[in-house]
Amino acid sequence: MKTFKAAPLIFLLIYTSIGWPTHSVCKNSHLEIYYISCDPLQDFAFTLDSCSGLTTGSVNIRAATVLRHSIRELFVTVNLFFNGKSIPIFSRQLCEQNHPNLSFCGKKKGEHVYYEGPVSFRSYDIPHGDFNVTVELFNGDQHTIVCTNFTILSR
Amino acid sequence: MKTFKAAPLIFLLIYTSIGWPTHSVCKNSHLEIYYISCDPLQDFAFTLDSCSGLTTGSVNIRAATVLRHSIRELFVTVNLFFNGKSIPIFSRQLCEQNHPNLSFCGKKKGEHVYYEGPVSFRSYDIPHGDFNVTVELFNGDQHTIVCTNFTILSR
Amino acid sequence: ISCEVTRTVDKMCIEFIANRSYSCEDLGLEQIPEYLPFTTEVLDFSFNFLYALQSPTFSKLEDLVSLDLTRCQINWIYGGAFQSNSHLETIVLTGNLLLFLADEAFTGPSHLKHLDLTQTGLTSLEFIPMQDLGKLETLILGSNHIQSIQFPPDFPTKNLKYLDFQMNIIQKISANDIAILKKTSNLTLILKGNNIAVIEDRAFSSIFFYSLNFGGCINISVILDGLQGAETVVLWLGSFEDMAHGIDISVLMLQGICNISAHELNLQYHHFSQISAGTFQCLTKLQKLDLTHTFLKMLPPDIVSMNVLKELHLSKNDFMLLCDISSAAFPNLTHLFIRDNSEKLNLGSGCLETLSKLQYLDLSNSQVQSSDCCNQELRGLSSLRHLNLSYNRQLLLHNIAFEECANLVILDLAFTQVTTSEPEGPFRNLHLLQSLNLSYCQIGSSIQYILQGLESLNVLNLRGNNFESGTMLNDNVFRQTPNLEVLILSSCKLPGIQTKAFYALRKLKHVDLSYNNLIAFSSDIFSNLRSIYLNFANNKIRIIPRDMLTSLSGKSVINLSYNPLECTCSNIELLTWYKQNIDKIEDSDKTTCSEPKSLAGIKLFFVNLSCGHHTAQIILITLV
Amino acid sequence: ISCEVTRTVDKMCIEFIANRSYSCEDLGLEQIPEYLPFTTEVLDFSFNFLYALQSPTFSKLEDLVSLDLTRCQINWIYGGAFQSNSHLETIVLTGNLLLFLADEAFTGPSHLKHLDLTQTGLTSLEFIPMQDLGKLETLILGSNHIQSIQFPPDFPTKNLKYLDFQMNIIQKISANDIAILKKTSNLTLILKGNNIAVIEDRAFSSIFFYSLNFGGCINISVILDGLQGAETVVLWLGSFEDMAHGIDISVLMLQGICNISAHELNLQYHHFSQISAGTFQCLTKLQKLDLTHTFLKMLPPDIVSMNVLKELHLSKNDFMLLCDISSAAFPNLTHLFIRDNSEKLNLGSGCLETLSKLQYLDLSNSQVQSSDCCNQELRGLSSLRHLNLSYNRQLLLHNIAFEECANLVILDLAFTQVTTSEPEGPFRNLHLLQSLNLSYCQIGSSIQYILQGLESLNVLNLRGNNFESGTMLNDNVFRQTPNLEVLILSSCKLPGIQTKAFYALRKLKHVDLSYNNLIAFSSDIFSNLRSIYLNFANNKIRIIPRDMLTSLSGKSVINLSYNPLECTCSNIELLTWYKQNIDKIEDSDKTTCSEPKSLAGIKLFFVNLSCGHHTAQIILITLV
Ligand SMILES: [Cu+2]
Repeated sequence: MKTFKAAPLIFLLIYTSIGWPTHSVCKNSHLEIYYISCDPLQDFAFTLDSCSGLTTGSVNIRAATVLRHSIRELFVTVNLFFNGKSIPIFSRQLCEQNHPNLSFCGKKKGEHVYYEGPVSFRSYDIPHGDFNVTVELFNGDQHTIVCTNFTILSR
Repeated sequence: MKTFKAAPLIFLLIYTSIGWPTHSVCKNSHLEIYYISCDPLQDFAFTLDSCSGLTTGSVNIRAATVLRHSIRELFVTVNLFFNGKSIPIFSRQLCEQNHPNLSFCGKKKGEHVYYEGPVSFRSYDIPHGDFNVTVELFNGDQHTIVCTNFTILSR
Repeated sequence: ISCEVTRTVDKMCIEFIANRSYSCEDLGLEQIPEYLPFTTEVLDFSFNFLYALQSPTFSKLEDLVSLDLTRCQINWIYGGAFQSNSHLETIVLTGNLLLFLADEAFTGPSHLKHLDLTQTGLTSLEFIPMQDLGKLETLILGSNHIQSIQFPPDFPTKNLKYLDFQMNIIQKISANDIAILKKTSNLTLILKGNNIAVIEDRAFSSIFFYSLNFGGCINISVILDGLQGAETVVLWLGSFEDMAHGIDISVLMLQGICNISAHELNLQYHHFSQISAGTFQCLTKLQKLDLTHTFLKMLPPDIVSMNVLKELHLSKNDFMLLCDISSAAFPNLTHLFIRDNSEKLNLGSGCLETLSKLQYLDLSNSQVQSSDCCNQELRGLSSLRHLNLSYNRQLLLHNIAFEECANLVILDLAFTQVTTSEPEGPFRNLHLLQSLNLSYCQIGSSIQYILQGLESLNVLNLRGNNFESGTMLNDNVFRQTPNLEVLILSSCKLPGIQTKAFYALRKLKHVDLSYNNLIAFSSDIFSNLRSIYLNFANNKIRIIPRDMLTSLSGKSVINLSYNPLECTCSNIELLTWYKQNIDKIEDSDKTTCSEPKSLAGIKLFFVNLSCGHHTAQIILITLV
Repeated sequence: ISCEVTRTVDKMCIEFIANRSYSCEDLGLEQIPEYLPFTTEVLDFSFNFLYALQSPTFSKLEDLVSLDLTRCQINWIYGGAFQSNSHLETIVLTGNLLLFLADEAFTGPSHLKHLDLTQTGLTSLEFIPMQDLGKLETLILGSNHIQSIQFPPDFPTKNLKYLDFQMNIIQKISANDIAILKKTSNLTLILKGNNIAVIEDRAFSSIFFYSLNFGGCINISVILDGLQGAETVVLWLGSFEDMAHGIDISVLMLQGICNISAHELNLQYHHFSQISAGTFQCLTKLQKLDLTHTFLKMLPPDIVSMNVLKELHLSKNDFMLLCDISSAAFPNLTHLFIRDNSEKLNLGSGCLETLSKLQYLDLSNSQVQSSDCCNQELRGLSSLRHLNLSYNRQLLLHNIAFEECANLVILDLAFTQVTTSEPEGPFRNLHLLQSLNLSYCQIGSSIQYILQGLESLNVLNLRGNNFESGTMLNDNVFRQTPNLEVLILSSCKLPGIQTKAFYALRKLKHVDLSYNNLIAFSSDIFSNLRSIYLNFANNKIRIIPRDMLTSLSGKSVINLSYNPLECTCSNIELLTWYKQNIDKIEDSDKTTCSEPKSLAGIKLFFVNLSCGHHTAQIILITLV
């Protein structure tokens, strides 16, 4: 039975060696955004109708994933990587154990979650420069639900 | 490019060597029915609620397949194999090119076709003995849509 | 003797047209094979495994025009999946459960014309990114779970000709939903198999369709209310044998058609339990009317004249007498179908007399029986070119059977018992007849004179008649039909063929003699062997001498399958010729040895005989 | 020096309990591995590839009790697929697009209790063969395309406790549809996310539910009409943040509840724009009421007394003053939630005075600010045991802060600025307090006296306070809380720890000192090291001498990750101990070398140092 115990270790190796492809999010003269999944288990599906919406505070997105773990509890954190430092910029609990605020709270392992439509947020000016933003969703057991690393090139 | 032309030949070999599993249709003290797909490309999904319905003229079935070819035209033939001879017992055109009698006529390659519900037919006494009945559905290009070989053990 | 088969199961795609067209169907592939040339234009990649389409997936096939991805387990289509395929016109995604289509999923092919999304699990139109679909001509969305046809504002209407929503779950249609279709013209819109319960009144008004299909929608009233003011060439409102027949079509319901412009109307498989002249009141502008299987026993004699009606389908109904269709109301009819009548159809006398323009008449499989066919019955049909009386009961032909139908080109009597009473040909006035089907007509010895006068005959099917006494087919029989090109004599119990039987047939190209009792393959009975097709399958041929084979030149093809061919040195001439002429053989897979027992069932092609002076040595080669 | 990693990528299932429980999740398998023992009872086979289930598929695993087949691309389940698995109680088929279930698909497991068919593409209940499901307790049919809940006559009702139809497309429910549910009792029926537009009046009458969930159904009137005469413990009618809020809840609508027996009612995320005493008229029998996010500014003062109400949720509303909730109407309340109030919540004075039975009060994240917290504000709450004031603005605590709440067991002030004005502990009367959360409270030097009197304190969270001057935590601080078991001091900018600081804490079990500036791992400051958890992650520790480690006996666990540990001979004592005590290490994957540069980032476990008399030799072992 020795072989059984090797599995988690191997798993880790695959994580570090197999990368997901880089996807383009949007591109205009001022802004280029790419993303890459940082979830070892799967790629993430995401698109944005245009870059320009990002500065006006409303964009249309499509996003989809297959849950690898249930989301009775769900948290989101957004971190900015700048000059090698990780700066937390946003963090919120999206689903509470016994208080499902969002209709998809409580979905289980294996379910497909899809959102298509507008997303609005506080509009802000994207500073010039190249930086990375990591968006991570995880559940109450700290399992990664979605992990996405955005590369933003702003001119 | 020589290798390309070998494909059909290989295909044939697979047909004759890979068999589909035998499925049980029903079983009671008088009757046992099994079937096996005779379509080289795929197995066939079929169940019958009970053997006894076969002698009363009405049974509930479930049947499903994925079409490998379109069925603008569709024909069914039923042959009885008895003492090594093939005796045609039923033959009908189910779909006509420009006259779709059945709602599924005209479905295309890749579509899933599913039927669930009652089927009635002229009731008949199943003679004693072991015999085989082959049901074959094919389209206007003579491509096999479904081919099923039933083994009937009647006591 | 052992027979070994080696398998090379490295599956390769099939080449249809070198460097241009390939099929990789069902090869278990997980990516596009490297060996496909960059110039590939047509690729059938159906029934493989792709899971996700990314920008590199098809990046090497820059010349692709048509791509079939049916049932490839594709769940994800990311942005730029087709970005290298700027010439792509057709993408088939049938049977893939799509979990995600990126906004830029279809970016790249700037002339994408045909997109097939059948059974892809769609629940709404918004799932499909429209931004790159502006040139679309065909959009197929059948067998999904779409509840509403609210089109997004950027829905492509410019070139759209074919929009298929069949087998979705659309229950309601509002005028707003489909207002955008006013920008299309000649659109074919298919809503078949949706259980439509509500359409806003006049929702379809002022839209110009080529075809509107509401097949299987039970409530015709609802649909006609919604269609008030619409224009379409074809209006398909029929139902199906496997669907509930729904409510009776009443006179009142069909009055809605007065305000719809349609040339062709299909109402098959609906109930017309009470039919009256009023039923047809709003149908007078129709050119084609299909009333197949509508429980009709008669058409009322007082129907207003339908002067423009050219084609009428009355098959699968319950007429007793042909006169009950009241043919006088359709004076300009060219095509009439009364097939599969549930009752024994009495042809009456002159029932179709007024149909002087009728060209096509189908009365097949309607239990027709006539003891003096068919001059009275078909009186007046002077324009008739195609007559189908097949699968009926019995026709007795006295003297000239189709006197007034001298322009007949095609006559089909298959599976109908044909009896002639005098030794003069019943068809002898049909000088224009090109095709005659007499299969399973039990004609027997009357073959001697039945072909009399058929000097234009091109195709003759005699399958399933009993010519057990082979002498029936003497050299006089086919002298009457010198232009015959296709002759079917299969399943005729022929024991042999007279040497001169086919000698007069200099144009003969296709002869089917399968399923007889022939013991000899005699090619010398045909006068022209340059490019002939000879089917001798399922006979009793054991040995074929060399001279019967060598005369088969050019593009000739023979079928010798299911004959008890000997693979012994007595038959070495066939075996040698066979290997050298495999391109002339049809069904070589079923062309096998019967003797010696050790080789029984082995394909002729794989047998190598060494026939020495005294000994015969048998060698089997193995398949590569 | 080279570092070589060999990969063995033959993926194997993970064993959880020897011979009984295994996970083969996401290993790309196409069949059940042969090496799984016959005795396997629990198998997670999710995210593999099976395509079709046949009778041989699971035939060897005769002891299976629970089988997870989530997303295995299963399309076909043939008869007898589980015929060998007679003990099987749970089958999860989530995310497989089922094209066919044979009548005998579930034959075999005679005690099948839980069947999960979430997202399997179902369009009707008839697709599921019921013949072997008689013992079913849980049936999950969520996220399919079911339009109608017409149950077949053999639908299993005997043991059924949980029936989930969430996220289907059910629009209509008739009394006939669900009549069969009268045979169940205490059923949980989930219809969340169906856009229900029509329910037959009293369709649910005389059915006894445990829970009825119509979450996200917009038209509450329709639902309440259908529920007339029904009995249920829980009635969940709430909506969601990501859904349309739908129509206003009117007084009239809620009158329907008078004829429904329910103990708990959820109406979250609906609109109550006009609220009056009448609104609550039919709610007087409720024990629990959830009005989270219902746009409430106040509850009317003239509400009839809700004497049995024990739990009230008013979070995410728009109250200005705590008195506006009219607490006098709920005299027996034990739990009250007013979290995430959108306005700055003024606690007023004695607003909750009448709630003498209140045990649990949550006022977190409501922008509360108080300059003399909290005796007036919480007057009368003598039963209070759990108080949450976290994520508020600022509380000034003068003298004894919770005078009347002497029974408090849990107090949470995290992320709220806490200021004390005198050198006497504001909590010194809370002798029963077991858990105190002061994380990110900016308490600084007041730590000296703030713990005064907390002799029962068990858990203390001080994370994120600034104790930059390490001397603040002298030996007197924790002498006040001798029963402390869990102490969180992470992110406190601690430069070091006084030798005697924790000496009084003889029961300490869990200490988190991560994210500080500690340079030494000093285990000797703890009086009991038999089974302690010490988290020193993210500090500045380079070298750990042997004597700090050897004292860690028994079940102790330490976390040294993200420290700049040296992998040189100066640290050979740590490196040697580490390898021998890997079971005592948490986060060994992130416990890596910083020095020498050549080994930077390599995990400590894989480093083998040979430290001779004069030379140091470094050997890296390779991973098996
Ligand atoms: Cu679906």
